[in-house]
Amino acid sequence: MALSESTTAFDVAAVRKDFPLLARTVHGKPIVYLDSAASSQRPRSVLDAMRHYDETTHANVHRGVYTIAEEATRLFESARVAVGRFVGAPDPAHEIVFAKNTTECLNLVAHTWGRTHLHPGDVIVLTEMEHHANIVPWQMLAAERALEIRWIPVDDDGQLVFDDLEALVDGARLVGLTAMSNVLGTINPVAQVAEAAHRAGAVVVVDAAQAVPHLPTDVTAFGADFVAFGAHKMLGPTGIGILWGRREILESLPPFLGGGEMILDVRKDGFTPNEIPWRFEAGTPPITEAIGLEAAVAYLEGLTMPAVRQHEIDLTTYAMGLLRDRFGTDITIFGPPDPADRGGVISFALGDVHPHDISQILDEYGVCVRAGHHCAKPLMRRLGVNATARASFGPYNDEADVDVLAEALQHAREFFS
Amino acid sequence: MALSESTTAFDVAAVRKDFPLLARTVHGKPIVYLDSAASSQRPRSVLDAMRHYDETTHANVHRGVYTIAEEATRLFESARVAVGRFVGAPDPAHEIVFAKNTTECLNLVAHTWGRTHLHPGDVIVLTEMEHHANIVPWQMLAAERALEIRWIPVDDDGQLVFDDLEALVDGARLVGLTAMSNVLGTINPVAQVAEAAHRAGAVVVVDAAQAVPHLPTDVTAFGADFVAFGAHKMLGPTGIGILWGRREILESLPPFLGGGEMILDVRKDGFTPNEIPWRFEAGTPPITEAIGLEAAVAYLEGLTMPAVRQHEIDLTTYAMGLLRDRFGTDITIFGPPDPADRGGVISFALGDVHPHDISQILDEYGVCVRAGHHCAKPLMRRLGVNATARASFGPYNDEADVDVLAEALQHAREFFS
Amino acid sequence: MPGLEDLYREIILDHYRSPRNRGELECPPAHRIEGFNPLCGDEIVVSLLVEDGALADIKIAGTGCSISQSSASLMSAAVKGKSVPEVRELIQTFKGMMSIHEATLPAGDGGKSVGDTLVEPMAIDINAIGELAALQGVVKFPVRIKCATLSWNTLAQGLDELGET
Amino acid sequence: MPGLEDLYREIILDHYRSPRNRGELECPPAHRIEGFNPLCGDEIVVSLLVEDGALADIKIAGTGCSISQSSASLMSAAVKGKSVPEVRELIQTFKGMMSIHEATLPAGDGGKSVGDTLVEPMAIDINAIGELAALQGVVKFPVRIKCATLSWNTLAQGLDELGET
Ligand SMILES: Cc1ncc(COP(=O)(O)O)c(C=O)c1O
Ligand SMILES: Cc1ncc(COP(=O)(O)O)c(C=O)c1O
Repeated sequence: MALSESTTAFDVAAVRKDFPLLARTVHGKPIVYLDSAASSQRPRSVLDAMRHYDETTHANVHRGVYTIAEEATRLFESARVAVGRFVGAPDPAHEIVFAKNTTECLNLVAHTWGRTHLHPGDVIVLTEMEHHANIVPWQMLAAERALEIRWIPVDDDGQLVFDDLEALVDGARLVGLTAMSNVLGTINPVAQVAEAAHRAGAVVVVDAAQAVPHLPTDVTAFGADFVAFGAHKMLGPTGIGILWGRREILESLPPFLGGGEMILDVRKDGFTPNEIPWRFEAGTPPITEAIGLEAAVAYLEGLTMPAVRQHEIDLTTYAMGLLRDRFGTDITIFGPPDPADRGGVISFALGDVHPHDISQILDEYGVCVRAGHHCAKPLMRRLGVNATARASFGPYNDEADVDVLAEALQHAREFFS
Repeated sequence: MALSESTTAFDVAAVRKDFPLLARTVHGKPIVYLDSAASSQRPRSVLDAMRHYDETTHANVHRGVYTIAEEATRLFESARVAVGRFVGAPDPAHEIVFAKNTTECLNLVAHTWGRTHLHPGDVIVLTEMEHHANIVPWQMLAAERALEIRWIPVDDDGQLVFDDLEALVDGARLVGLTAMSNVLGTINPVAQVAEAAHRAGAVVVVDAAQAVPHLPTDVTAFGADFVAFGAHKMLGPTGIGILWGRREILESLPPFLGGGEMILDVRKDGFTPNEIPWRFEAGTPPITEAIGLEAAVAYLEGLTMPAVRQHEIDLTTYAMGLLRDRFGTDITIFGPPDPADRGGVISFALGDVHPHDISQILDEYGVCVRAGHHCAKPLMRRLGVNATARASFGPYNDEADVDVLAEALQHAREFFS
Repeated sequence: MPGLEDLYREIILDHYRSPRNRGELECPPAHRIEGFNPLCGDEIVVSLLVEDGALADIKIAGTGCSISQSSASLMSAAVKGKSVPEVRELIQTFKGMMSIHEATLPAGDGGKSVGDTLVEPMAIDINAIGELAALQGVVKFPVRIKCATLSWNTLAQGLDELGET
Repeated sequence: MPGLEDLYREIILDHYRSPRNRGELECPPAHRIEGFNPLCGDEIVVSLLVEDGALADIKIAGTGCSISQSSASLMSAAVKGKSVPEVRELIQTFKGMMSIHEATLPAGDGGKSVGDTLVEPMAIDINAIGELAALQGVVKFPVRIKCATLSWNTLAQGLDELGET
């Protein structure tokens, strides 16, 4: 099937050239990378920014008077402001905390806000489609503090069921939800949930690990209190996660981990914590990674997020159509039927071929898809499966990638029939 | 003063060529980087390894069936084994945990071992020369659990005082000490302390952030239970720290942070933790950083650690001699008088010129030294100062660097007299 | 580079399509044990009935990929009726075949040796394992080793829990 | 690139070598407040005596670098005897001069704007601040801004604690 130029709001061919990994071959075939929901590839500009920093500027930040230490500090803090602005943080210099990944950001909220505010019998509300990163920290705290966890259910179209939302959040102290499901692609109405949660007096923690790379994201529009995401899914490096928190709340919280950087003073008999955001950043932060993150933000801003979003809607529409045409009732695509309701993630079942086996066969064609529970086991149980195969898109994917996927799936079905 | 070739056990000139940053100029002068104790520079081989990975192999680890995910996983786990072997871990595949920095490694011990084993009234023993990273996590736990912290004192030569060691560790549950002071350079007799601690029934946590980059290090010879260090001080990237833990102890511990990767199963009513070491690694780990770390280990192994150590003894001897010759009683060099008792770190006071001002003037000469409390405020109070100036060496420093330092210090003294 | 035919031998596909000893046994008298593969979400349920020091009966339930299912099926056929020490030995042999890295592979691969000379499977007596030899090729696909060993580890754990050595 | 002479003006070195209003006041009646610079470990102690809505006396103790010490000395000379509102205004003015990034600089620098056009200091009435103008050059050395503002922030906190607005 030919590429239809009109479906892309930007020049995919040009974008593809920016990503060195796409030149790779696997089993003699050009790579078809369809696992961006797990981790994205990085454009040359990100790799160059990190390399340039490492070759010309590296020094530890925040403590040095000398020139390169000051430059490193400036670049590091500049990344904080850049990524904060990118997601609409009102006060990025104070409200953006760097951690090692999205998961640590959510744990940070559980440790600092959670341990301060949650007491035996208190209620936390999560959704059935959360990633483990937004479940396990709360389960650990629930076990420690005898908390109750309630679940917002998911319907057969992969949408949250809001019929009893008022009752579910009633009396809750915290509501955690994903802005976009990493399995179903479902884009959740965060603002609506946040409003109900706030009316009930709960704080709202948003897992935006999938939303930020794929949708225009505005923490203010979310109306949330904490928003967590990570660089490695948004064309940036591994090793750095980002937490936005409402300034007044961050100001009120105790530190997370202890060590250098997060203190103003240490005496033998105790310590004085630093101001925000440094209070939450113990030890040497991911410096090179912050520089890479700023370059990733710049790259996405260059593409513009609405264009990225439109590209993914187009590609998802194309892919859902093609797969349904080709495999009919033999394929089950999980999640919302309308591509406009979902990000560029397609989880599916193909006949009774196990996702693991699908992925193994697809690899022969250079096609990279993920097979498994996608760190969302409660959702898997809700869907009645152990695992799904998942193809997910980045701005560098095009219709030709989808065509190869469909071809390879055909082969997988034949192999196991 | 000319370079004396005979003092170096390896070819410093060749080593210098491997470090791109050393080609940089500051204020028109070649950079003289003397802040490796804060963060080291990285050789080209480390930057190349990371770049190569990013351009050819990147995928999320541990869950993917497809080729590049498998390659990424293999490289990531290979780094674990490589760094474990480098420090003599008996079972590196299980005993090495990756975290974001040394600080997080120490917090991990406090959260998992500490919260499991420490109860009100229990005693922790630390040394007066600890970095905040090995103080504040324990103070936080002490505040939460009503623990007592005792301190092994430091004498005027910057050595730990062991006269009352038996009494100090008597009844203690945990002893934490640094293998090498980041301020004084003091190399502590870890094995001796560990033996006394074990006799008293305490576990031993070693902060090896400074030791691993500068001394041949063997966790078995330490006789410790946990040893923490970080990549960015050992010619590796930011964003990754390493914890070695004795296998039996790690096996017995609960998880640290919650999320993906650290679980075997998640149900709505709870989760089952993963095996070690993954149990302690929630979320996407620092993958590119692990690849850089393995390359840094390979580079250090190429130099050989005994040669690195000899080079630093030689350079420290040269520097202490030159500074004393030049500044006489006007300079105070903190720490052990014999360079063989210390790593390549020289903290000093020059007349009454404030370290901050020293560093500012030195910057005009391209000389990078740190000024401040070096995250060791209890030690600063013991020394009776707020701050020191600190020059610290990496394998790429030579006597010419020390000569420029002395020249620049001369100017600083004149400026403020 | 290993080809798909190394992994998906005909005998494997056969056990996958027609698994032996499917189901669960009544507990008690049988013992029931669950195993998880965190990589792919597979869950396996092994029911064991040990009588007079022998594995009188075994059944396999749960779902999984072709490798984990066929390995469980092959295992059930191989161990049923054997004495516990014989079963233990077979588990050892099988895990040896899958070894080198299995210990470090809850969800990945543990050493730099995959792909170089160290990767050669342990020397095992191929005659002693019969049809199980079909699973040998799995070791060339390190990520799938956990699939193949899941049922075996679960069986071993079940014997441990029963105190059968 | 800014030169050292921008930072170390003669008047700064003079206040550093001969600090004004050194010492501590007796508490009570005076109020004593400590400030830390986490960057360099400096500690400053400001003693204030507020009487009839004015800063009747002020003394400075603690140790620090030339910038923090001279700034504290210059401050003490500038605020001593002034009414609390006047002192508040001077604090504002001074922090304005050091501003742009000060708020984001507990131990570093907060924005990408340092070094480009946004770095221009706020427009301030240079006549209103007298000798304090000597500290203007500090803003070109972002890491040192915290040194210069340490005593001022400490003073402001002291007034806050006293409930003096
Ligand atoms: C002795 C010592 N321990 C711990 C640390 C903390 O290391 P990091 O900041 O990488 O966590 C350092 C370095 O700052 C150190 O020198
Ligand atoms: C929705 C969602 N939340 C959280 C995470 C966890 O991100 P990380 O592994 O980078 O911590 C992921 C990705 O795995 C995700 O998709």
